Amino acid sequence: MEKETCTFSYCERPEVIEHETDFLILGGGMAACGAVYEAVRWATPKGLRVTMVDKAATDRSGAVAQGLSAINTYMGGNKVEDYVKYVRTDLMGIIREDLVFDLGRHVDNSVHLFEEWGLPIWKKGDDGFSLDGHQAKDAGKPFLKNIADNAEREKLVVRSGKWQVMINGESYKAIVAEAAKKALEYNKKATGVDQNHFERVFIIKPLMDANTPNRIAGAVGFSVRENKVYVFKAKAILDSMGGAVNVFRPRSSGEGMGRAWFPVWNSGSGYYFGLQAGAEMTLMENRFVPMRFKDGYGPVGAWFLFFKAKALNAMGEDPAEKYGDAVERDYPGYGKAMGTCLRNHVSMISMRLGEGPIKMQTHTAMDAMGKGFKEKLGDKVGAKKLKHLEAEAWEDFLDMTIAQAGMWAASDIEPDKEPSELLPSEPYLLGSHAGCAGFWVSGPGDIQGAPKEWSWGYNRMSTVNGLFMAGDVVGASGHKFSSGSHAEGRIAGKNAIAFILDNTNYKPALKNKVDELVAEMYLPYEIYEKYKNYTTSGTFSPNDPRNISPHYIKPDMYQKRLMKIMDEYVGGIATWYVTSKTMIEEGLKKLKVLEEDGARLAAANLHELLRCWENYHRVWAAETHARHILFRQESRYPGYYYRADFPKIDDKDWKCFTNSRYNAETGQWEFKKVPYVQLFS
Amino acid sequence: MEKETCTFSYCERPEVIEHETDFLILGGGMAACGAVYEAVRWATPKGLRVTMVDKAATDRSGAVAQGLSAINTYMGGNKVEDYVKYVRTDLMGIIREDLVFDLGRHVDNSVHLFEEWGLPIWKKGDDGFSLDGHQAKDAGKPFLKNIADNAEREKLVVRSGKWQVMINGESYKAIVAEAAKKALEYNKKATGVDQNHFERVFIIKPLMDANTPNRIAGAVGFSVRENKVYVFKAKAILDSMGGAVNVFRPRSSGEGMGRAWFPVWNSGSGYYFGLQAGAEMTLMENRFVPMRFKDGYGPVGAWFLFFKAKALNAMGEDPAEKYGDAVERDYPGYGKAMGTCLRNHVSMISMRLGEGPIKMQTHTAMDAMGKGFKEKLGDKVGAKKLKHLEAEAWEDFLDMTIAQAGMWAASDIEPDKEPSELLPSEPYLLGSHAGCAGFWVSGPGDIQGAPKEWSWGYNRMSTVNGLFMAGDVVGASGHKFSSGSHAEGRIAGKNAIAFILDNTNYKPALKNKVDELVAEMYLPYEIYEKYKNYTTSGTFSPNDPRNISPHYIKPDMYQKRLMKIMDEYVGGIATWYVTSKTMIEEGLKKLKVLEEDGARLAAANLHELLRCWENYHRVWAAETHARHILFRQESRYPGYYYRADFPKIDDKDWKCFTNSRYNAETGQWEFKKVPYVQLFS
Amino acid sequence: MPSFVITEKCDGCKAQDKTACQYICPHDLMALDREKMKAYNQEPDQCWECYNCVKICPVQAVEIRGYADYVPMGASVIPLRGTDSVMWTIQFRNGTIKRFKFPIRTTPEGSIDPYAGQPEPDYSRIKQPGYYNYEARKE
Amino acid sequence: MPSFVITEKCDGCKAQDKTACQYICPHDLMALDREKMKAYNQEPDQCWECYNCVKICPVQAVEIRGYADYVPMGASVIPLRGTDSVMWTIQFRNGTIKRFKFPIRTTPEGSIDPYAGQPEPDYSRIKQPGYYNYEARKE
Ligand SMILES: Cc1cc2c(cc1C)N(S(=O)(=O)O)[C@@H]1C(=O)NC(=O)N=C1N2C[C@H](O)[C@H](O)[C@H](O)COP(=O)(O)OP(=O)(O)OC[C@H]1O[C@@H](n2cnc3c(N)ncnc32)[C@H](O)[C@@H]1O
Ligand SMILES: Cc1cc2c(cc1C)N(S(=O)(=O)O)[C@@H]1C(=O)NC(=O)N=C1N2C[C@H](O)[C@H](O)[C@H](O)COP(=O)(O)OP(=O)(O)OC[C@H]1O[C@@H](n2cnc3c(N)ncnc32)[C@H](O)[C@@H]1O
Ligand SMILES: Nc1ncnc2c1ncn2[C@@H]1O[C@H](COP(=O)(O)O)[C@@H](O)[C@H]1O
Ligand SMILES: Nc1ncnc2c1ncn2[C@@H]1O[C@H](COP(=O)(O)O)[C@@H](O)[C@H]1O
Ligand SMILES: Nc1ncnc2c1ncn2[C@@H]1O[C@H](COP(=O)(O)O)[C@@H](O)[C@H]1O
Ligand code: SF4
Ligand code: SF4
Ligand code: SF4
Ligand code: SF4
Ligand code: NA
Repeated sequence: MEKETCTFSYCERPEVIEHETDFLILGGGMAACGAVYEAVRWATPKGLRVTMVDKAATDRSGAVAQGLSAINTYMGGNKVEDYVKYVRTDLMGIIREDLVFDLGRHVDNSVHLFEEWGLPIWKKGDDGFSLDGHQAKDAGKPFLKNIADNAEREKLVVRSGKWQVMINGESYKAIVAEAAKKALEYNKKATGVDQNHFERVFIIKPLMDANTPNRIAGAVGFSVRENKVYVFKAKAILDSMGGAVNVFRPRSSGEGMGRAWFPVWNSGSGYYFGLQAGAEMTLMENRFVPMRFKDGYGPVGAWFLFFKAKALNAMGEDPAEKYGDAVERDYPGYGKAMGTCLRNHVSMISMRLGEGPIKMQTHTAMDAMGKGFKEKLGDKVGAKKLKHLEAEAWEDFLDMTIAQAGMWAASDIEPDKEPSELLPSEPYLLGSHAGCAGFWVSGPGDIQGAPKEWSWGYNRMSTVNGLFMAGDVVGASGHKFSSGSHAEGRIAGKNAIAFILDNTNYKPALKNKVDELVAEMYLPYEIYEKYKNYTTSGTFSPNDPRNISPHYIKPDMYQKRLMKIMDEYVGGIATWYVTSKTMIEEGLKKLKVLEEDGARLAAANLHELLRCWENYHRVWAAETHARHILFRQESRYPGYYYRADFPKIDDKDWKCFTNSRYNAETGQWEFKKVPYVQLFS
Repeated sequence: MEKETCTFSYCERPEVIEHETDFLILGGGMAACGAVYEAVRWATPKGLRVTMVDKAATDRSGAVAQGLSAINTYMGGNKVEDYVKYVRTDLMGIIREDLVFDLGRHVDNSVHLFEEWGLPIWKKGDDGFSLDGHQAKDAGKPFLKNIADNAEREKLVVRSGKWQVMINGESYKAIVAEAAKKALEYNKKATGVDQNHFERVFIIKPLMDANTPNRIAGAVGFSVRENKVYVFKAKAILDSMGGAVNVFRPRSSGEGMGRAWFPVWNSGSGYYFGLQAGAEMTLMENRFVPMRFKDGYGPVGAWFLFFKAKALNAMGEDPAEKYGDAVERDYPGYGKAMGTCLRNHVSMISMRLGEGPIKMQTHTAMDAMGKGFKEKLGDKVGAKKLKHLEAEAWEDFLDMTIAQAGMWAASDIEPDKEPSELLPSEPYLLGSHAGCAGFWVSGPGDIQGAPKEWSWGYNRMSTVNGLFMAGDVVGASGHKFSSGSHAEGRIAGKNAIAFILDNTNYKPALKNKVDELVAEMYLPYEIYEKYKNYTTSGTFSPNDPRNISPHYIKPDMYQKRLMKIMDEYVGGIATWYVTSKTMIEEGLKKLKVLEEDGARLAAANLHELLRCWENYHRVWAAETHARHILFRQESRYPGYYYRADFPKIDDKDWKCFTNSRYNAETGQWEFKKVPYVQLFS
Repeated sequence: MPSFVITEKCDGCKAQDKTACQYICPHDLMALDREKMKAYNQEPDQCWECYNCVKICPVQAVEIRGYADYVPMGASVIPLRGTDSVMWTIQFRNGTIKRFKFPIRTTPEGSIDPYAGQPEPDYSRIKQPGYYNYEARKE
Repeated sequence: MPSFVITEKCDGCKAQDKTACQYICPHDLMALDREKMKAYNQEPDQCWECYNCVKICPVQAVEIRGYADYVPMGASVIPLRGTDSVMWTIQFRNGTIKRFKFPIRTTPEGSIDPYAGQPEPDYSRIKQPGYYNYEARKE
């Protein structure tokens, strides 16, 4: 098709706003809020400006927008070293242990701050039963930060699993955001800038320095509310724009496509940004395929760990017990303590054999707990505790996946009376939960045994100078979760300030021409305005999906095209996560054509312009993932994906990091193996 | 939810039109047109009125609306007995051989009529190469009907496979419809009725006789163009409303959901109608899962049979060769001559092992044919024939699956230069192609060895008196295709007239109250009008899928809900066609709830009212299918579906018909095994 | 690829009782916006791409655009259906153009006389195999 | 279950600069029809059902209806979010009603003073582990 360009002959030219700052934080999620909090404290006394840019309203942006029911990473009385081992096992042996250890030794402080700010954390009552955040306060339970000893803290928190603590997390994000916003306010006042918190500005790409190679200098984005484009210049930048969802086809094909476990608005901007800047990535073949309550995508953690429920197949068997030996046989050395992917694997063995559906036995678990209560406390008090337990079961979802509670109500399922179906979800790309796809970043440098090459001066800096990473976009370091992402944002924020202080003379100069960036950004708008009347639209509104034109493609269909390619060729649910060299190669051809067609995306309004760019970001995250799976010639993560042509785990050749870099100048991808080194044994 | 009723308090009450006829033909597809043609000729001299009701414009209604490239059932010089054996093998050993033989001995006459009416049929030229319909005429090739001898006919037609003849079939349906419409016109004039051809009237349900049990008396439907309801009364009725599509989720989840191999507008009305009348069904567990060109759903027959192309996996291997032995091992006795389902099966083995994609080697096939041409005819003439061959390759799709030609063009695939990907489709329910789900009908009665119980007087009459069946809705008799469906319509039509002549005193009296029927039919309209302003609709049109209300469900979402249930629980593409007792039982529970929610379907206009009822029909066809799979405790059709809990073919217990009947009075399903009898060995 | 209507070309079938595209669509998808007197596809994701609306439109106002969720952009397949043949123009994404012409019928439209030259029915054989004009094959 | 807006209840946030639902939706789905001054969900099939628009609406005009393509009809889950707790009313398809109240925060909204009572940063340790207010754990 003919190449279209945006000359603003059809659409309105936006106002261009240039904003210079010192430290630019992209995203407003857990990591970004952590970064703001820590960086502002170091920056302000030095007169450095800190700016945060979020595509949404920071109060409710990112993965924690809906709240959470647990903080999944809290060391408490555990050893950080054990945390490293736990993460390693779960992620099939390959992690950056320096990063994970570093995370573990910092994370608790973020949790303590959350509590101080107002997050209700469950506590153990004097009778050993759990108190919610209000009850704990009323009962005079102290803040965790006010207890000196980790062992004492451990006694006070309500653990579900070894690493998780229970919370009343409906307002988790609002609380963390409030602290960040207050910090920004403090920095703003001190430095005298007009604005340092931009909401509803969607970052589309990195801007590189005109003079220094491999040096980030800024970022560009547009407002989703007004006809305005923002060009940000900065001395250091944190990319904390989260993971990628809706890259693979979800199980629904109607209204319910908006439901996914991870939030559909996390569109891979974080990956796209670093990638286009030329930052090195690692383990991008990894993905997260969570086992979830079917259709509502309710998380399972609380049910497995806190309620001690079992997931049984239709024959009443536990697939983990029934097929555990098969795992050890097929993947020697990995069957003993099964990580998340292998727990999926055994469930899928069972389902394929017609033993489905697999159901979480919520009712028997609650029944057993209730019996325990009554035995311990007598019938009356026991019954009261049981009532509380029922509320806790509902709260688990009402605090973070309300749709699952809705699914129960609509299906007339009371969890204390009936089991609920589970199913593994479509794959997501992320690095903070039980996944580790992301950028290759500098480690802290002080962990014994860590190779020198793992640390190049500034903790959490990517291989691009001045570009830092935190949260979902950091590779080889999973199981950070909400608290760890915040904690990592703080580490990165602090180090970014150190970097700026070491480079005070640096003045960002942009390589790109602003006019060209603006035209590129607004192209979908121009295309729509140019062609919107070419075809009839009947009684439909302009942004109706039924407005069909041969001249353009709307973002929703573009997204579906991407998801279908990934699903079918790169091991989505269509193939039960199976792919192979030949399938990926076929898929890559289609991704290339899809990318070309990106030049024909059309936007009827600013919302659609947002959706166009989101999807363009998804395509690149997707391609990186596909290329990494192609590169790694083994099936490292059975249950997450299978390379049917290399069905085994091959520790001899592939117990290593797989690092890649996209060279934007040449359009080439560079791949290499990087040795894995075990630091804790 | 509260039960809603239609009291015409919100929506307009339609005009009710009563129409009495003698023989009522429901549908306007191949079978219906055949029935009209034959029945009118018998009815008219006796003063009997024949009426046809079609939901669409008969010129382009049903499965042949787009045209076809081949007539797949033509005996010519072959033996009818061999046809029976071929069909038996393809359908895994269980067919009604009396019906299939009966079909075979009649079908050629329909083909001869088509040609006479103007359908261009390819002929062999004097040089042995094919001539298209025009060239054949210009070359003075005779009509098939004018050749006395089957063997001579065989020499003239261009065969792809043994049973198929090539045509230029763009106008196939228009031609067949013209003949039927002319016949109706003739009957109308002779009997003096006002109208006997109703287009755009959607039949919703059967009307039973008030006095005689198990006797059909009429049908009711509504106009899709005006506010009118039609109540038809008749002495005999033919149900020829086709198969069921979009019962299972297709592979696309966007715009492309409209693409399926079989037409999306065949919504299972044929099954619903007979089912609600109480007619016995057979082999409803069967389905058709065609291997098709990926995404465009282009048929493969011409490529395999005419162009002699191979479908090879990514390693260049033919799955049929590679895994043929596995079939014989897993399904002893069925691996030698693999039927359509087993050809799917071997392809899927290969795909699951990561050997995909499987591609039709169109280029090497055409290359080989071109070489042959040049060897035989020299370079110049050979090249000309090759050009013709290229046109034939395109015509194959342009005559029946234009979307596939579009897919080639959009993918820059020239079939003579590049192979194309294949994939098995989502399942369809039909009885005329390589599938045999449908009603249990009376056989001709004169075929030696056929059990007496297989014939109860009137050929192709169902177990309900006066209710005849033809085409896709007849069970246990597949591989009729377009010509056979027409031929079967004629058999049924003739026998229906015989039935009417035997029951001249019968006067249809309706059991149902017309008012109630009308209210039931218009309920979705009432619901929409009642609640349409309860929620906001922004700038959207009233029939925009984004208009969301807690009070109703729109037909498109209802359809998606059905397709998702079937896909996930009853062996659609989500599970690679695998299901089991426990999965089906779970699915049936969900179907029940879905059916309840049918009472909340809402229609913003007559098009949506049509779509509501289509989907209600689909739900019942789906449920029947699920119940049959549950009943048959074996995997009779590997490659169409698998009962994971009974993975084998069990000839000992299950080489039988599985018959069911829905008792509308009690709401109960009755199931039984009926012995299979082999008539031709 | 769902059908779409080119605004400039469609004349709403000149306000006739029913429009051609609406008349023919087997899935009842084509609707007329009576205000603008322009047709449109009211449910594109149920379009089978059967091309009947395209073929029937007297002013070639209807075309098909490949299903956006899997068909690459830029190609087109356009028929011109005459009385005895159809001419196809296929444009590839890369610009390649192919043209084909195929027969569609060998008799004039409307010329079928269905029972001409056929025998009368023999009612004594109404319950036997065979049609009014044809004896079933015996082998 | 995508959000929907009850016509009678929505007052378009009284024509203020921005509406509450539009402000909060993390996916930018809520839009305002300026003619009718009523909000609507402009892309329901991208709605995560995070309930933020529901919780924030000052007049309880927004509710959620289960995703039509797999959620049975007739149930509802309705929050009422106060300053320190949230109250949920859950109605089952079969009519059963459950109510729950959970804490949401232990401090007043807007009361956070992020650096109060915390130490000054020690720039000599800026490249060491630990935060400005916390020494990294050593074991
Ligand atoms: C969705 C979800 C997540 C979790 C859970 C359940 C559910 C249902 N579970 S459970 O399953 O185990 O139950 C957890 C749990 O209970 N406990 C826990 O600690 N963590 C859980 N998570 C994981 C954590 O949430 C996760 O680890 C962290 O949030 C990751 O933090 P971070 O890496 O900062 O990502 P983010 O999503 O929070 O923020 C992304 C930000 O970027 C913005 N953004 C994105 N693109 C942008 C662009 N182009 N321009 C400008 N801004 C742009 C976003 O707006 C956002 O602000
Ligand atoms: C779609 C399709 C079909 C085929 C093929 C390719 C493709 C792409 N191939 S290849 O793959 O092998 O290439 C074939 C081929 O080349 N050669 C061949 O002979 N047959 C092929 N078929 C099969 C035949 O078409 C099929 O066997 C017959 O058409 C079946 O005839 P019949 O049983 O009459 O069904 P119908 O679809 O034609 O007609 C149904 C009619 O019912 C109407 N209807 C439905 N519901 C109604 C309601 N509620 N109220 C009123 N009317 C209501 C319809 O409007 C229609 O008139
Ligand atoms: N079966 C399990 N065994 C151990 N840990 C689990 C299990 N299921 C979930 N978890 C952990 O519980 C937390 C929440 O998990 P989820 O709810 O699945 O996101 C994460 O830390 C998970 O790793
Ligand atoms: N590989 C094959 N071998 C034999 N017959 C086939 C094959 N593929 C298709 N056919 C037959 O060709 C006709 C058209 O098939 P299809 O194009 O698949 O609908 C039908 O009669 C099929 O049974
Ligand atoms: N939802 C509906 N269900 C039934 N009839 C309708 C519906 N909407 C409109 N009609 C009637 O159908 C005819 C054509 O209306 P319309 O489709 O709106 O042009 C008119 O007689 C309307 O009253
Ligand atoms: S047939 Fe053509 S001119 Fe007539 S209404 Fe349809 S698109 Fe318009
Ligand atoms: S292509 Fe066919 S299905 Fe689509 S709108 Fe046109 S006539 Fe209808
Ligand atoms: S927040 Fe409530 S009142 Fe305000 S615009 Fe949205 S729906 Fe209307
Ligand atoms: S529920 Fe959440 S995603 Fe949906 S419209 Fe409301 S705020 Fe947006
Ligand atoms: Na909670």
